[in-house]
Amino acid sequence: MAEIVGAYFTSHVPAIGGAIHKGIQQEPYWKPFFDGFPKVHEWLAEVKPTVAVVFNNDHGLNFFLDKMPTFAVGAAHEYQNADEGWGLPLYKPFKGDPGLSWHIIEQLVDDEFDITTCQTMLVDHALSIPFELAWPGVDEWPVKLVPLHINTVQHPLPSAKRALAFGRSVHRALASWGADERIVVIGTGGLSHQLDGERAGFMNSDYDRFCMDHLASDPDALTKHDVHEIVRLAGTQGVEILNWIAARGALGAGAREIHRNYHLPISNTAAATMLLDPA
Amino acid sequence: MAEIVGAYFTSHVPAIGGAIHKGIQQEPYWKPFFDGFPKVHEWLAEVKPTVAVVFNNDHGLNFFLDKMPTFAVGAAHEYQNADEGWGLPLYKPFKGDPGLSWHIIEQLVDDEFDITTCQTMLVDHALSIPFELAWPGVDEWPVKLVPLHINTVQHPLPSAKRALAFGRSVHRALASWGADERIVVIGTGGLSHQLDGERAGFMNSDYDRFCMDHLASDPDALTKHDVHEIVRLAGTQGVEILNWIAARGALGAGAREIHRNYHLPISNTAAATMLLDPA
Amino acid sequence: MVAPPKQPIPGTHLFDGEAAAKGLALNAMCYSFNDAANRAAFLADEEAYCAKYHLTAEQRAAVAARDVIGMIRAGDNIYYLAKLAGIFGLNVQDVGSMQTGASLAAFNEMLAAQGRGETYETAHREMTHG
Amino acid sequence: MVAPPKQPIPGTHLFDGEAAAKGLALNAMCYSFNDAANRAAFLADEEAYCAKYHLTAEQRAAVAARDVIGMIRAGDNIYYLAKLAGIFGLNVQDVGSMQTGASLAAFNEMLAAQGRGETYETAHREMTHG
Ligand SMILES: [Fe+3]
Ligand SMILES: [Fe+3]
Repeated sequence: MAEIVGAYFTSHVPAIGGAIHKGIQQEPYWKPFFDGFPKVHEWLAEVKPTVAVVFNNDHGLNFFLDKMPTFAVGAAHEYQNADEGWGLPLYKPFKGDPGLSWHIIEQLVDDEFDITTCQTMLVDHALSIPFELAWPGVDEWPVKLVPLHINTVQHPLPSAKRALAFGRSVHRALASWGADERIVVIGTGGLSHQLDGERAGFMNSDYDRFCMDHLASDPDALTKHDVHEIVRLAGTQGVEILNWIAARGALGAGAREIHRNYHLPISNTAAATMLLDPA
Repeated sequence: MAEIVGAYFTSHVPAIGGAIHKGIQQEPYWKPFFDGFPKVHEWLAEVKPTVAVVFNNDHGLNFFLDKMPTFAVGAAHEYQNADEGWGLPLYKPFKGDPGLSWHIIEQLVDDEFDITTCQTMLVDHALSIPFELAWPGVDEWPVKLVPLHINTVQHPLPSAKRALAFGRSVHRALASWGADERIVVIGTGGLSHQLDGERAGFMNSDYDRFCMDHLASDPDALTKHDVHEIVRLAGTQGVEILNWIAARGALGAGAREIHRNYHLPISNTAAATMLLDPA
Repeated sequence: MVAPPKQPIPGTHLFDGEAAAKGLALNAMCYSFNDAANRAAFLADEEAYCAKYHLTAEQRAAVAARDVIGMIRAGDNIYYLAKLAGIFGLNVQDVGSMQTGASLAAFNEMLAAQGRGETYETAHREMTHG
Repeated sequence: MVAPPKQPIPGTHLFDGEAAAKGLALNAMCYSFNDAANRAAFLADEEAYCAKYHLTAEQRAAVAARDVIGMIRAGDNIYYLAKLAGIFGLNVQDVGSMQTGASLAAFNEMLAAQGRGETYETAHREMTHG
């Protein structure tokens, strides 16, 4: 049987990729953010995951408005990173785990989630940057990947309540997966930030702390705000907290916070990194 | 406020389009099927719909396995028919009703349906043939269109119970639509047929009659079979009954059967046409 | 927990995740046949066209042999397959005849028999055993 | 019945159905910029490239003027817009400065002030009124 070894959460701001590319992680602007990662590396070395189940959101690379899913599940043998329009260097390909993908898909449809399945799927910085932060400079990613996508682009978005239920359904699938794998759950994006509109530059550390304080112990607390309220509190792109909420659901009922780093600003974003153990 | 004027159901076998194209509706093979339509034309002339909300399934024209949604909702200004690979003549374009589409989308997401939204969408014979049967030879379709797609291609499919709930959520949207429209609900496809495998040619009039007998009075009876059981009873493509079940949900709680025609075979299919009034 | 696997349905190949994963290359090729230019390219050079889509050996052999059941076993979905069948000028009765091993006339008679009220089982038995 | 419309959030343009319907042409053009060849084609002949995507007059004017808020008002989504901004060499601080009407330095200072523990409201007030 598979074992869920824990959950890793991090912001995925594109500029982080730029900083890594330039090797300026120790410069004063970046150090407080990258200082959150030695602990992540230690933890990963200890829990030794073999598969990553990643909740993230596409930023206009794989999905367009012709077919914009609420929830999508990748079921590919391999996932490629691709140019997002900025001509940045591409990340290594990601090996898939189609068996686990289809097992999750069966569970989700059985639990009445109306997912879109993707036998081919490009992944963007929302996935590649958390991987590069977790396993910097490796020749090959040490985990297989099942990517799950949540619509944070076009309203109506799924509610936080629905996102948590989605994650909990994924948990049921992971808990019954027969393969001998060590599964790390990953949630990416956030925390508070707003890129568009006259309120661009908005961040809100009060709300961010509320989310981080309740993530392990009481994730249902994060579902008391509807999406409109989350936009008000977290910013238009701060709705990426939905990825964290779903990932928290996938970890299982109990959880214990073992690491937290929070620093702002990183680009226009309040950046955070957390680790949770199952409990 | 909008009014739901009733529901129209019909099979959508591609060969029907061929028969219309050749003008052979009165030949012995085709007459028993087309004899079901004068009553449909009378009824439409009487209830005068201005918008059609159509539950149907794509057959590999608009959706591929890279992004295969469970439920999709069109939100385009116009929908085009296109070559499905057989080089057949194309049908006229279909005018959309994006306002109603987005109203339905808001309701569905509010009711926790995880839909895929489509601002552009090609429609295939599952939509064009029921339109041509309803309004033969018109210069322009007399109704605007909101197309809804249900996955009947790739298992796991949504359950009949989920399809009925999906339709009922659409009903809530239609019942609260403020525009002065007359809405006809349409369900297409089926009834029993199987195109693939050594059981190709399978039909089952007992199950088809069970579905038709309960459609108006007790649609929940159709949800007692899981999808696997429906495949067994109706054939691999007979699962298109999901479109009928969802459309029945969208009509509203009460319904009265006012017309039924059933004839087999049409191509490999047990073909049926029904009209229901709201009750 | 997902319900335990269902009883197989005789003569029926569910297009599920396993089939979809297996059939992706062939389905992608068949999906391309919505475009008339691609149909022409296939007809002009079948070998090159199949190579472009990286069909598996099993898929290539089934296509070369016009073996419909072979394509289904190799993960093709009937809706995509129908577009390839269209290139060969085959309709769904032809495809039915090929899959059941019956002549086209016998397959059509099996359909017609169901239209006269026979069950599929009876009509199928008559088709198979004359 | 869907909940009644929410209170607007100041300075915030939700990318909802209305915006998505309005912005489709512009978003389609921006989505095309994932491809380097399309970025080059836009730079080589902006007028022709915009014409190919049938931008509305409002959208074309906003693009011509590099008016980010104008593009958002015309239905552009920030994630697609960011790809166009990339062509112009603008990062998200540049885009923030353009939308807030503050200088780039003042916008960056507003972000940094939040990093020092000021609320957005305070930092924003300082940015606006010096
Ligand atoms: Fe993001
Ligand atoms: Fe069909």
